[in-house]
This record gives sequence, C-alpha cells and structure tokens, in this order.
Amino acid sequence: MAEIVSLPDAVADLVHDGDVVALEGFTHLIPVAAGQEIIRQRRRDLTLVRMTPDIVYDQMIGAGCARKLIFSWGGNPGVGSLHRFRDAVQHAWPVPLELEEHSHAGMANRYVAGASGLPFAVLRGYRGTDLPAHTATIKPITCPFTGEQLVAVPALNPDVTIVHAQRADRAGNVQMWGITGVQKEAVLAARRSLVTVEEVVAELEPRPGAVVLPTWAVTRVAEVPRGAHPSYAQDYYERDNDYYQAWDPISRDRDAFTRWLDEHVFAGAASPQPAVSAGGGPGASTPTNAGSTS
Amino acid sequence: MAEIVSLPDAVADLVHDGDVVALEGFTHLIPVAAGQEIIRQRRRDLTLVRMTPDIVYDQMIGAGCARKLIFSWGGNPGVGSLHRFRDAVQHAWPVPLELEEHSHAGMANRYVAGASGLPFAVLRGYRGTDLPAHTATIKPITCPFTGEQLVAVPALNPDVTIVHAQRADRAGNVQMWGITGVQKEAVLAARRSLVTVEEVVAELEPRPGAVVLPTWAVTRVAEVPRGAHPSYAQDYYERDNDYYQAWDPISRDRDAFTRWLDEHVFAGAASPQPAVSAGGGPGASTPTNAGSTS
Amino acid sequence: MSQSASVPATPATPATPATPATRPDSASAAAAAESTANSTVAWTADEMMSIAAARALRGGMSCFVGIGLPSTAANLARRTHAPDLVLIYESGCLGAKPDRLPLSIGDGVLAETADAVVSVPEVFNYWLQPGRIDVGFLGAAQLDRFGNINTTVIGSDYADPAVRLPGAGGAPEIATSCREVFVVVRQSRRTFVEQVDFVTSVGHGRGPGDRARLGLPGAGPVLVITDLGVFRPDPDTRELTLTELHPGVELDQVRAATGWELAVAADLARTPAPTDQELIALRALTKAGS
Amino acid sequence: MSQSASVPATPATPATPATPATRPDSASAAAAAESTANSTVAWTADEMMSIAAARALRGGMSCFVGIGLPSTAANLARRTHAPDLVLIYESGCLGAKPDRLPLSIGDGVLAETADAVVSVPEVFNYWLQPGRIDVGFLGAAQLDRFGNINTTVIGSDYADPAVRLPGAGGAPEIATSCREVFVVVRQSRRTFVEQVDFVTSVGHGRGPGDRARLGLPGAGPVLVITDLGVFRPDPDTRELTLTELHPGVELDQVRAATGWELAVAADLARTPAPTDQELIALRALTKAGS
Repeated sequence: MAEIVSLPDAVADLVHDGDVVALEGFTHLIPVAAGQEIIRQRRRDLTLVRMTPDIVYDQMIGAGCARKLIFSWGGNPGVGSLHRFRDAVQHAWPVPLELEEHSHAGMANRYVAGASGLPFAVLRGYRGTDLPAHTATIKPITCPFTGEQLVAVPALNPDVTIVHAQRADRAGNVQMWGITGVQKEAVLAARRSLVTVEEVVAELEPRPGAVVLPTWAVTRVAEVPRGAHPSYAQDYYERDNDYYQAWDPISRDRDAFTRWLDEHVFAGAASPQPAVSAGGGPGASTPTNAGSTS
Repeated sequence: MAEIVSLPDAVADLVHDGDVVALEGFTHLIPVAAGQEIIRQRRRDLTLVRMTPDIVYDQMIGAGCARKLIFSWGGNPGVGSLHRFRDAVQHAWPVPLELEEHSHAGMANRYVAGASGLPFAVLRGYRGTDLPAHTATIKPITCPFTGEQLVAVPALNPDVTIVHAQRADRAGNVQMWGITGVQKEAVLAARRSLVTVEEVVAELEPRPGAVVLPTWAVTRVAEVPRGAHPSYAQDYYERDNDYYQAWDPISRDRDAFTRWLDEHVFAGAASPQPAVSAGGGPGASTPTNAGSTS
Repeated sequence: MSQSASVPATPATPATPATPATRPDSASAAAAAESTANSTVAWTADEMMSIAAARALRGGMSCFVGIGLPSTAANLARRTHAPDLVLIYESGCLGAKPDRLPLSIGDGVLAETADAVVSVPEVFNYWLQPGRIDVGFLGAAQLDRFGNINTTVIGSDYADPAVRLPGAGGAPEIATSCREVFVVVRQSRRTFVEQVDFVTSVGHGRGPGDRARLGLPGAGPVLVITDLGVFRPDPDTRELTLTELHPGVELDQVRAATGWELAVAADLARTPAPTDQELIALRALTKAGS
Repeated sequence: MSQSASVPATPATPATPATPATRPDSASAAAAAESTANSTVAWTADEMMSIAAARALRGGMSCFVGIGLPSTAANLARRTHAPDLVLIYESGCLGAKPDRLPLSIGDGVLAETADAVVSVPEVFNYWLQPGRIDVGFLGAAQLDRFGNINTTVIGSDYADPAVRLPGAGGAPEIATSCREVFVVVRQSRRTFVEQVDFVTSVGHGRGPGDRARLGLPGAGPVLVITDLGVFRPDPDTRELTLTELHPGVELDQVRAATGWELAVAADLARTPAPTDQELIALRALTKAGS
C-alpha cells in the first residue's frame, strides 16, 4: 500500500545516487517539482529515463545529477533546443552525459515490457535508420512462425519511476485523466514509485478517461499542488507557455543557469516547492518576453 | 467510416463460408444476436475464435457452422459444460470440430499482436503444461538480451470480428463501458468488423471507463437492442441467469437442440431478432427451472 | 447441482455452481454436519471447506480469484476477517468489492465496485505476469499428488477424450505467476489422482526442483483445501501432505478419497470448526448470490 | 523566432514555433509576398507553404500530425476543405478537433476534443504500427534527395556532433507505417542536403526498391512541401523532383536552395496562390494559437 509522505521525504527514501530514475508525463502532468527536489537533494550519477526530456531534465542535467540519459526526443516543446542537455553532450558540462537513444515507439514498448515482467518487447521499428548502429539496446529478432525479422528492445525497469497525477485518495489510490501517456507502464515497470498529486481527496469519483493506479501498485504518494508546473494538470491549471519561452535564455548561459539554480532551487530548501511559482516564469526576476529569445 | 446497416445485411456482407470469425465479449456484451444471425444465414466451415466460447458458440457449433474452434475456455459459466461443443469434439456431431487450444493469456496476447500489426506476441506462459504438445501455435522464443526462453504465439487476425457495445453515434463511432474484455484488440486485429449496439444515439457522452472505437476503425454497425441477451449490457439489462440454466437440458439432447434451433432461430428468419426474447429463457416453451438440470 | 465429471469444475472461470450445496453422497457429510463447540448450528462439509479456504486469506493480500469455490472463499474472507483483501478477476476488475457473490468472473457488480477495470490483455500482462499478485486461488477437475491441475480432458488421449473439460482459461499463468497458489476442490478418488491426465496448470511438476527447472517464478500450490481437510506440499518431496483434518472427519475417509498413498503430517492438526459468525456470513453471501 | 541550426525543427514533436513567421532572410519572401489573382491581400512564403501543405490533405483521411508546420497545415485543412480530417497525435489523441492551434502535441485541447484518448504505447502499437493511418505529416531538420529525414545530429560523428538535435520522437515509425508520408520544411542548402548526416527516419533510402528491401510497409514520402515549391519522388529514381513552383518563385531560387543537382518535372506546374478564404482561416488559426 502506498504511504502518503512529504515530497522531500519521498525523494530521500526512494531516490539514491546511481539509480535508474524515470520521470514520465507526456507534455501533460510532468513531475517537475519532484525533479527539482532531486536537484535540491544533490543526487548524482543518475541514469535518467524519459521519452521526452524537456525543461525539468535540462535542469537536472545542468545541475549535474545525471551520468546517462535514455530517451527518444529531447527538446523544449514549442521553443527549441535544450541547452543544458546540448552543453552536456557537446562539452561534457558539468559532467559528461552518456546517451542511449531510441524512438518513441521503442521507448513506449520498453516500458510495456517492463510493466509486463518480460525481458524484451518486439516492434516493427528502426528499420533502415542509423539508430541501431549507435544504440546497443536494439537487436533483430525473428518471428518463429513467419520468419519475418523484427526488432527487439529490452525492458525498462527503473529503480524509481516518478509521475504526477491529479488526485489520490487517503488510501493512496491514484487517479489521473486527460493525456496519461506512458505513466501507468512506467510506474508498473519500476521497482519503486512515487506519485505526486495535486490533491489528496476523501474519495476518487469516477471520471471519463481516468486511469487509476491502485494503492498496492504505488510506493509513495506526496501531495504537491502545482507539482507539474510549468506543464499543466488538466482541470487544475494550464500550461505556462511563458515559462518555456523564458527558459531558453536562462539555459543558454552557464552563469545564468547557475544563478537560476541557486536562487530558485537551492535557496528554497526550507520551503516546500520554491521553484514552482504561481506566476508565469521560472523566477520572478526572469524576463518572460518570448520575443527576446529568438 | 463504419456504415450503419441492419444485422442481416451486416452478416450477409461480412461473414462468408470458410472465414475466420471471432465473436468476443467477456461475460459482458456477448454478441449473441449476431451469432444467431450467422446460424440463420447457414454459414459453414467457419473457424470460430473466442476466448470463452459459451452458449452462443454452443449454438453455432451445434448448428454446424464451424469446422474449427480456437479458444481458451469453453463452458456454460456458472452451470457446467457445453454439450453441443462436447458432442462435436467427442462424436463429431453434426460435423467434426478441430480444436486449437490456448490459455487466456495466450489468446489475449494473440489478439494484441493482431491489433498491433505484429506476427507474434511473447509471454511467460504455458511452461510445464501439456498444451504445447497439442497446440502447434505455441513456440519457444529466446530473449536476445538475456537469453531467457519464453513463449511466442502467432497473431490472430480474424477475417471478421463481431462485438456488442452499448452505443454508437450516427457517424458510427462506438462506445462501450463496464467490462470491455479483449474487444478493442479483437476488432483492431480483424480485417473486417461488425459492432452490434443497444442503440444509436445523436452524441456519445463521455463516461467513466468507456472505450471508444472511432468509426474509421469499424466496418459496420447494426442497432440490435438486447443483442447481448442472455449476457448483459451494463446500464441496459442484467444477465439472464435462468437462460444459462435452461440451456443445459436443451443442449444435452440433439433432438431438443434441433427443435430449439428450428423454433427459435430458423423460424424467426422474417423477424429481426427472434431468438432474443425479452423473457427469461431460450424460448417460451423451455422450462426455466434450473433445479431440474442437475 | 452436484459436481460430476460431466459438469466439471474449472479454474479461474465459472463452471461449478457458486452456491455450496450439502453433499449427501459424501462420507464426510454426516460427520461434518455435527455441531461443535465453535458453532451452535449444524454445518456442511462444503461450508467447512469454504470457511477453511477463506481463513487462509489475510487482509492486504491481493488475490486472483477463480469463480465458484475460490470466489466464495475470497468473498467470505473479505466479509469476515480480511475486509481489505484485494480481489482481482480475470475479466479485468482490480479491487472488486461485490456486495453479493458474483455468478461469473464478469458480473456487472465486479466492474461497478472495482478500483479499476482494465482490459483482459492488461490484467494478464501488467498485473498477473510480473508477479504482483500474492495469491492465485484456483479450482480443479483433477489434482495430483504434486498439486498439478487438470481442467482440459479426462482420459489419456487428448484427441479422443473420455470427457472434454472446459480448458485452461486463466489458470496456467495464474499457477505460474502468483506468489502462491491455493487450490480448493471437493475431494474424491476422481478428483485426487496419482497423476493428472493432462497438465493444464503446473503445481510442483514431478517433485523437488521442477518449478525452478521450468523457470516458474511463483511458489506454486502451497495450500489445498478440500471438504475433508487441508494439504500442504512436503518441504522435501513437494508431495501434497495432509496437515489438517476437518472436524468430524476420520483419517480413513481422507485415504479413501485420495488416489495415491496419502502422506500425513506428523503434527496433523484439526481444523477449528466454523464459528457462528463465519457461518452466518457465508450463508448470507451464498443466499444473496443465488 | 526564426528557425536556425541551433533551434532545430523536429518531426512529430514540437520544436519549431507553431506560428509561421515572415521570413525576411529568404530569397523567396519578396516574391511570395506579392499579391496574385487569387488573393486580394499580401501573403508570405511561410503562409504559401502551410496552405499548399493543407491542400494535400483530403476529408476522411486520417493524419498522424507532427507539431509545428505539419500541425498548422493539418489544422488549416480541417478548417477549410477537409472538416472531417481525422487528426491523430502521438500523445494518444485520436480524432482531436482543436478550436485553436495546439502549441504542443499534448495540449489539453487535444484531449478534450478527441474521439478517444489512448495511452502512448497504444497509439504507437494499435494505431500507427498496423498501417491504419493514411498520412504521416512530418517536419525535418535535414532532408535529402531521397526524402530521408534527419532530426538527430548535424555532423558526421554521432558521438561528437556539431549540433545535437532533439532526436527521433515518433518519426521513424511514422515514416515506416503510415500509408503515405508528407514532409513540410523550410527550404535552404542547410535543410535540403545531398545526404542526411544521420538517417532518423527513412524516406526512399538510397533509391528504387530500398523501402521494399527494408520491409517498410508504407509508401514513404510522396510529397514534400517547402516555402518555394512542391516535390514528389520520381517514379523511377525515387529522387525528389520539383513538380510545382509556388507563385512568384523562380526556378533558380529553388536550385540555389537545394543541396544537390535538382531534377525538375517536365510538366512543372505553378501552385495556385492562396485564396482569401485560406489566408483568413490560416491567420485566424495562427493568431488563436499564439
């Protein structure tokens, strides 16, 4: 049964140096507050896993938490590149970042295999691309009935998966709705899991399109209102598009990034969610004029 | 886009002698009226596919529609055996019935592979059982990463899949809720599909737990109220347990069965759903005293 | 309706009636029907079986429930000592909390009361296969001395069976993947056989080490509950060994209903008789479900 | 914000801004901005590109939509001549009907208006992989003469790239499995290259027969729309061939923006200029989305 704890306690309990850690959430419900808590607790040598590493992974990579990234698309959606990610790949700053690169279909199936207790998944993917030449975790497999050659990818079984959801009840049952991406698979594939939620409620009312994770399939739940900001939580708050725009100039510059980290992540150690301001931007002192970033 | 037609027209269009035909519905939403329409149109040499062949398959097998059955559990749920199925297997009456036998996990994964456009699926199944010795469609497969040996089963891609749902809209989008079993996979795995529905409505209101099949993934929709009777349609009608009990003595006896077929299926050729009485039993003349069947 | 070879029990999917019936043809019925210190009312061998099976389930456990006898036991446990038992049905219902005994593994009440309803592929792939479920609770048409289960055919020729049974359903993978397996079955020389005619679901194979050799992750059948007593695999031989006699049942009755030379535990115990509370809960459940 | 190598476009997932901007640095801008018989207002090369791309989509088609330029085109088509175009986004939204241009492939408006929202594994496995989708609409950072797409790295050394791009996203399997692929990309010698540095998504490989040899079920890129014109693979050589020039664009401009010796169709056509209706719809869409 899931235990309901604070975010700092949950991260301290579940995330250890050297772990394989997946934060999932496909545009919607990205567990940003949890990622920043991992930065604040100064975890190191993590293998970060995520289909779509975006701002929160840019922050974690820039803060030096990661030694490896397993992913399929890394960018600042609607804006451009992840500059901390690029700086790590191209200049090993602040530490080198090893890449294990897949397609979305491959990553999704790796989580499916992980959730299913299988060592691998099969797909009709990667054919003719240059990915298999650079990614050891893509191998051919032959159908024993038709002889057709397909592709196998190994299961992903993170040490910890972290996702964000709209609600949990007091027993720790979790409910999310809207675009729910690969979150169920990522949680079920993991050895341990943390779900941050907008609110803990007395009872989960059934809702159209809701995915429910029973409490016995989750390790910890932490109530973190606006824990997905600057991404969105359907029926709670909208995506903060200005934040994504404003991130670009901060992340382009090592000093600006380091300042941001000190002011908006580390300085907030005493308060629960310092980097998650209600306003529109990564920090009050940040210009949010998107036009200045081009 | 799905065309909305009558049940007889849908069956005449989509189901041909010799086809591989799957009628799915896991206890709930079993497309019984469509199965009886197939009997009425005297289809022959079908390969019938169904995880849980129950009364409607007993009727189709007894009527001589099938030459082969691909399945994982054949019984009269809550009552006992399928006597027409047993008569066909043990005494080739009215025609011999070839069996291809799997477990539920194997069948479910065969549909998943079919829906996914893959030639096979992998599972951790059948190990140590006597099934692989009698079922050619179970083969070993080795994980290319760990060397572990698992089991592969080939995709199921029926010529036609038929399912029953609560609703469709006028564009042919289908909505079902409650226990939805393997119906989505069975429809997506098939070359052609028919969905019988309790009602065609102007608009599908979102509902908790609903599965929606877009109209472009379905071939035909037919409005058949009570089309799942004697199984149930959640929020429309309850399971007719008396029918299941009363089926036992009818099905035990070839003459009683033949009479039932004449009176309740063939005689009704002019009316749309003759065998689907509103009352509690396979026919008005059938004793529904379950106590007499033991 | 009594169980017979022509109306066989099946695992994980319905075939036996959900309502335990008195069993006048059983040697144990008269004995079991006598009243004891625990209960003030008479009870039947079937009731003792269901109650003993329910007692084996503990709160907080997750249990993959076959219909019929396993469902009765699991629902009884949830009504008595294990209200937070998590019931999982192969129809995709996770955490079902039925207020009456379901007649099938897919009754509407299971979906309406479940924490989540998932697809059938999902329940097998995401929930059963990875070994998340504590207990798989199965029935059997035949059970052998190593706890292997047959629900496929009676007779040695698969192609020309003496009796065609319903088949595997979910049982093979339940027996493989659950952390432990409990089996509940009415005991006779017809059901308790030296070796099953067809291995539908693997118990302990042909003895020690077989599950490991086959790569079966779960512990297999750790408990078999019948209308006569309770059996556990011997830690060394893996052979089903009588460890408890139900009240009023004599050892000879059990031997007479066992198709192999029965091993009996040195510390053979007596099952505590049903309590009034257990009987009242069971009867309320089976009455509501019928 | 203009597109540059350091802020690359990507397929099927966001990277280019959703709002087409004027392109003062483009040789074609001045020409394209002139007004023609069809329209009474001036328009930009980017607008011509989006409108030409939208026109390629027909009602009733299903279209797997990448964000940015493809999303603009697909949403424009749904607002103009193809109201029943079925939009599919890799976030799991089937049949999304956004009333404004989404900024990402996972905007809330997509889920709220979709016929069905499914999981990400399901959208790839059940909907894309079996070849159910008519058109995959992709962007590109580099595109070569055989329509192969690069969104991974610029430079010949994967381990030490000149520019690290976002990666594959959904594109490799979209390019494999959709019945046809359309590509929309701003054209320059930087984007239109002889051979891509990294094959992220296969077009026609190195020429005739390559898709069949690779076992790729879909037809691959059948249409490439740029801000200068429209390209189609030659039926024999599979090489991208200029088949339409946008109004006001000269052939030399296209040659100057193509990194290989450009093949031109014998029956080279002129793209019809945007109509007022198209321009109004496009501007309403991009204004609402910004």
